[in-house]
Amino acid sequence: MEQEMLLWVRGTGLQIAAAVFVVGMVYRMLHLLLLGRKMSLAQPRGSEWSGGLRTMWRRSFVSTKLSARGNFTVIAGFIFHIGFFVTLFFLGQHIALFRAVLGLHWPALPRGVIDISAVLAIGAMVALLVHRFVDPVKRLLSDYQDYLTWALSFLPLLTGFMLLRKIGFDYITLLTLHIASVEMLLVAAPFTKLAHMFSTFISRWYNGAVNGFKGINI
Amino acid sequence: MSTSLQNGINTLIGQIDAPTASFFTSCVHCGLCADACLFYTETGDPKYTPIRKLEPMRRLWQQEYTFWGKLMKKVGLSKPVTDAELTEWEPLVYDSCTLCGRCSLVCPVGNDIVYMVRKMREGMVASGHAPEGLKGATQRAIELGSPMGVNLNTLKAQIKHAEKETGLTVPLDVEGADYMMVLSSAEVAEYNDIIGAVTRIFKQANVSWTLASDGFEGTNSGIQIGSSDLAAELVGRIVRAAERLKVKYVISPECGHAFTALRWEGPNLIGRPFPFKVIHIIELLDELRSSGRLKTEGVDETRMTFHDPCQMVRRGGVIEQPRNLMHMVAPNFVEMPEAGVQNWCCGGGGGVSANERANPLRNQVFSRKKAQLDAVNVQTIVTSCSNCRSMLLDGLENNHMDIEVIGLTELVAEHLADNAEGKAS
Amino acid sequence: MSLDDISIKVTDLHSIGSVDALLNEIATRLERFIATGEPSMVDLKSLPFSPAEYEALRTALGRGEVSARLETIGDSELYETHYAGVWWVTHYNVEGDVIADLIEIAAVPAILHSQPEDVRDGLERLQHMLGR
Amino acid sequence: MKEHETLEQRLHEQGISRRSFLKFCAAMATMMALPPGSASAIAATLAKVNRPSVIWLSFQECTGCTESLTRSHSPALESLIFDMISLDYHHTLQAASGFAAEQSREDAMKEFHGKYLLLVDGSIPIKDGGVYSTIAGRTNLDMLLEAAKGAAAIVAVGSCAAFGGLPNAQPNPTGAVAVSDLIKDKPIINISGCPPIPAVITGVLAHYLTFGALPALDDRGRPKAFYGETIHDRCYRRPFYDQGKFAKTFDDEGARNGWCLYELGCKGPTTHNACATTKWNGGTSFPIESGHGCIGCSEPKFWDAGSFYAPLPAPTADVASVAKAAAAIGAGAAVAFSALDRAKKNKVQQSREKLTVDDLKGE
Repeated sequence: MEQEMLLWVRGTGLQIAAAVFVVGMVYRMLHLLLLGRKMSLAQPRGSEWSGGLRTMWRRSFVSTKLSARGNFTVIAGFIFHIGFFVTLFFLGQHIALFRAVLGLHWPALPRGVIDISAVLAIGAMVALLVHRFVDPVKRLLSDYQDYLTWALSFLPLLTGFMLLRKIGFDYITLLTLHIASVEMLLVAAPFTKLAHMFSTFISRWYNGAVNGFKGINI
Repeated sequence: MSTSLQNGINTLIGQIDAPTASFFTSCVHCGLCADACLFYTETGDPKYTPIRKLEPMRRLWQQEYTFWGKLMKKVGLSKPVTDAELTEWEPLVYDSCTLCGRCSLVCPVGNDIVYMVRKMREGMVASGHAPEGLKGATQRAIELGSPMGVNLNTLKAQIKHAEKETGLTVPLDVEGADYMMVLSSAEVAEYNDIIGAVTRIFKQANVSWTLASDGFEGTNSGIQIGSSDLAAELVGRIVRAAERLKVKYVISPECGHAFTALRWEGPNLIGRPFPFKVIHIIELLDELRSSGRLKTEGVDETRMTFHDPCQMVRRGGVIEQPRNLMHMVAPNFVEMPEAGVQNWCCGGGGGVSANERANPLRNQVFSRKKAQLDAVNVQTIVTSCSNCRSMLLDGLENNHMDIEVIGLTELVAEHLADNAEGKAS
Repeated sequence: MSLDDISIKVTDLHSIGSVDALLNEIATRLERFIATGEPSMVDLKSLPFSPAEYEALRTALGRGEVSARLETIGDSELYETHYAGVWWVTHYNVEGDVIADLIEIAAVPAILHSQPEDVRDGLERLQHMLGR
Repeated sequence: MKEHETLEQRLHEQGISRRSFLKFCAAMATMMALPPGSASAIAATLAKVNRPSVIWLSFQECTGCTESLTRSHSPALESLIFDMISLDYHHTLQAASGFAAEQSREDAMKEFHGKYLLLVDGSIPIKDGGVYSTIAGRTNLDMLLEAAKGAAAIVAVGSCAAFGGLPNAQPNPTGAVAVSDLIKDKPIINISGCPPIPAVITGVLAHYLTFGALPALDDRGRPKAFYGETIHDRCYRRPFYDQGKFAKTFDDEGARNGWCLYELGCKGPTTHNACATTKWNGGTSFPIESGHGCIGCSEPKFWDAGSFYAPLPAPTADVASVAKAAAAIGAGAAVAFSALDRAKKNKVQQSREKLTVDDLKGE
C-alpha cells in the first residue's frame, strides 16, 4: 500500500491539493479585493501607492517598543517565518519540486544551513505554542483554528526534518506523510487564518495607503 | 430611524469593505496589538486587546462575506451577534479605545485596527449601544452647536475679551478672507487665550482671516460616537460657512479629532470634495515660519516637552511642524521617550473624555503618560490639542504632578517679535 | 572527443568513516577471540563500500605471512592479513566473480580444515586403489 | 516416479567435495544476508533434504527474469541451485516440447501434489477472460489457478508476477494483475525486480530448503533479507545525499565526483532491493555505481511513478495545468460572488435610514 499511497500523494493528491489551494486562494483574495472601498474625497498629502508599497515591506519589522511578551512573539515569529521560508525555498529537494512544477530553479543552500533553519523553525513553533497557552492575551484570542493551523504548519516541518535526518519511520512512510501534510496545509490554507500568507500584503498595502495618502512616512 | 440591533447589524454589513475583509482575513491572533494599547499595558487585562474589541464585527464579516461563514450560518452553526453581546462590548469599543491608532502601527500583518473600530462604532451607535456621555455630547453638538454647550454669545464675549487684551480687531464673518479659523469648544470655553494669540500672530504675519458666526465649532462628536450621519451634519455647518464666506482655507483648531473630522473625513462625510483646503493651525504657523512671516524674539528657558496628539501625528501626519516651532522659542525642549508617531495617547481621545463612565479607567491608564513625563523631568508640557490639554491637566492633578500645560500656538504668540508687526509681507 | 578527454577523479572517501568503523569492529572481535577463542566472521558484501573504500580497507589490513588457495568449483583465495588471526577469505565462482568476501577472525579459516566426509571418502578411494 | 534424492547424494555422484559444498553454503549465507558463521549449519541441513519438485510457469513476461537467472548458467556456484531442486517444467529451459512438455507438468502436479514449489514469472491478463496470453491453448489465468491448487508455496519471480509490472502499467489494456491478486490461499513470496537479482532467487530457494519454511517477508510479501532496506539506505553515495551534494546533469562536475543522483531521478530512497550490496554481474557493480539513478524497478507501479529522470519531489501528475484551470475557476467564482455580496451590501445600505439626533435620546 505504501507505494500506492506515495504515488497518490505525488500525483492525484497533489493535483487536488493544488486545485483547492489555487481556487480557494484566488477566490478569497479576489473576492476580498472586489468588495472595494470608497476612495477618499479629501485632498491627498501624499501617495497611496508609495505608502502602501512601503508598508508592505516595512511592516516586516516592528518599530514599536514592546513588552517582554511582545518581544518574544516578534522574535519567535521572525525565527519561525525565516526558518520556514529558508527551509521551503532553499532545500535542494524543494527546489527540484519547484523546477518540476514552475520550471524555475535557483541554487540550494548547504544541508547544514537547512538543518539549522528547520530546527529553528520547529523550536520557534513549539515556543509559540507554549506561549499561546501561557500568555493571557493569546489564550483569550485563540480559538480552535489557531491550534489547527499550528498543527498544519508544524507537521510538514516535523516530517520533513525526520525525513532528512532518518528519524522514526522509513523513508517512504515519511515522504508520504511529509507530502500529505503539505497537501493538508494547502487545502486548509485558503479557508483558515493561513490565508494571511497572501492577505497580509493586501492588509499592509491598505494600512500603508491610508498613511501614504496623509503623507505619513511610517 | 430608531436604533435597533437590526439597524446596527445592517450598518455594520454596510461598513465592511475590502480593507476590513483583508484585515480580518490576515489576523493571526498574535496579540501584539495589546502591547501597543495603553488600556492593556496599564491594566494588564487581556480583554482590552485591540483586535478583540472587534469580535462582533469579525463574526459578522465571517457570516456575511466568507464562503464557510455563510455556509455555517445557513446550517445554523454560527453564533449570531446579539444585543447582550453588544452591551458587553460597548465599554470595550468606547471606554477603552481613544482611536489613538498605535495598534494599527504595530500590527505585523498590517491591520489598521483603528480604521475598523471607527466602523464598529457606526454599528454600535445604530444599534443603540453608545455611552450616555457621548450621546449627550453629540446631542448638544447637534442641538446647541457645541458639545460643551458654548454658543455664539459665548464666542462673542471671548472675542470682545481678546480685542480688549490685544488692542486688535478679531475678524468675524469677513467675506473673501483667505483663511477661516475654526475653534474647539474647549478653546471657546476655557483656553480662550488662543483667540488673542492667533489674532496677534496673523496680524504680524499679515494673514487675511476670519471667524464665522455659523461655523466656529470644530469639535465633532459625531466622529467620536461613530455616526457618519451626525458627523456630516456637524461638518456641513463649517463647510456652509466657508462657502458663504468664500475662503480659500479652513484652519483646523488645536484639536486632534476636529482635524481628522475636517481634514480627512469631512469631504467623505458630505460626499463631495471641499472647495477649500483644510490646514491645521500648527501647519499654518510652520508655513509662516519657513516663509519668514512668523518672527519670534526671546526664548523661554524652561525645560519643556511636547505631547503629540494622536490625531495629529499617527493619524494626521503633522510631525515635524510643531518641533520646528518649539525650537524657535524653547532651547530646553526635550523629547519624551517614544515621542512622535509612537507617542502615547493622553487617554481621553476618541470621545473617552466625554464619557463619564470611563473616567476611572482613564485615570488609571494615565500612568503611561506619567511614566513618559517622569523620564524627562520637565516643568512645562506643550501640546496642540485642547482635549489633550484638558486630559493632561486632569491627569497631572490626579497624580499630584506640578507641571504646567500650555498650547503651542499660545507659546509662539508669547514670543512674537513686536517690532516685526506689520513689517512682514 | 576520446575517452581520455573525460576527466576522472578518484576522490578520497576515507573521511566518510566506514573503513575506520570496520577496523574498530575487527579489533573488538580480535579482543574477543583472544579472550574466549571464539572465531567470527564479517561479511564484506553486506557493507555498502565504494571501490575506493574497499581499496582503503585492503591497504589498511595489508598482507601477512600465510596465503592459501582452494580450487573447488571456482577458486578461493585466503590470506592472513598483516594482523595475525585476521584472515581475508574471498570465494570466486568458475567465471571468476566474487561470490563471498569475508573477514574471518580465527587461528585457521574453517574451510581450510579437511572435512571428515572428504577424509572418509579419501580413505575409501585409497583403500580401493590398494585393492584392500 | 521415485522421490527425488538428497542433495548430498547428488553432489557425491558428481564428485563435488564437502569443502566445495561448504563454500557454496558460505556463498548462500552471504546471499541470504545470514550471519556469515551459519554456513556450516546450512550445509548440515541442505545435505539431508530431498530435492523438491519445481514447476516454473512463464506468463505475460519478457523472459528477462529467466535470463537474469540463467545468464550465469555455467558450472558456477549459483547453478548449484539447479542441483538443489528438480525443475520439472520450465517451457523456456526444458528440452521437451509440445504435448510432452505439458504432460511433464501435469505429471509433476499429480505426483507431488501439495509439495511442489510453483515459480511464476510474468503477470496474468484477466480482461476478456484472459485471452491475451495463452500457452498450449489455455489461458495463463486458467493455468495458474490449476497449478496453484497443489503448490506448497508460490514464488512470484520478477515485478510482473509480483506486482503486475509493465503489463499492468496504465492504461493496462490486458487487465494484467499480479499472482497475489488471484491467489489468496497459498503462501506467496514476491521476488520483485525487473529483473530480480539472480542471487535473490537462489537465496530464497536455499532458505526454503534449509529451513523448510518461507523466509521472513515484508508487507509486500518480499523476503526481508533482501528487501528490508532501501537502495538509498545502503547506497555508497548516501553521504553525498546527507551533505546535499547532488549531480545536476549526467556530465557535470558533481556527476564526475560521484555525487548523489537524487536530482537526476534516482528512486533509491523509495526502492527496496539489495542491488547496493549484492550488486550485479557477480558483484561487479549496480546502476548507481555505474552513474545512473535507480529506476525503482522492484516497487509496484514503478512504470506509472513519473519519469525515471524526474526527481522524487516532482509531481507524478500535471499540477501546473490543474493550477491554471483552478486560478480561472477561482477568479470567476470571486467575480460572481463578490457581485452578489456587493449587491447585498448596497441593498442593506439603501434600506438603512439615517441616524438622527432623536435616536440618541432613547429611553
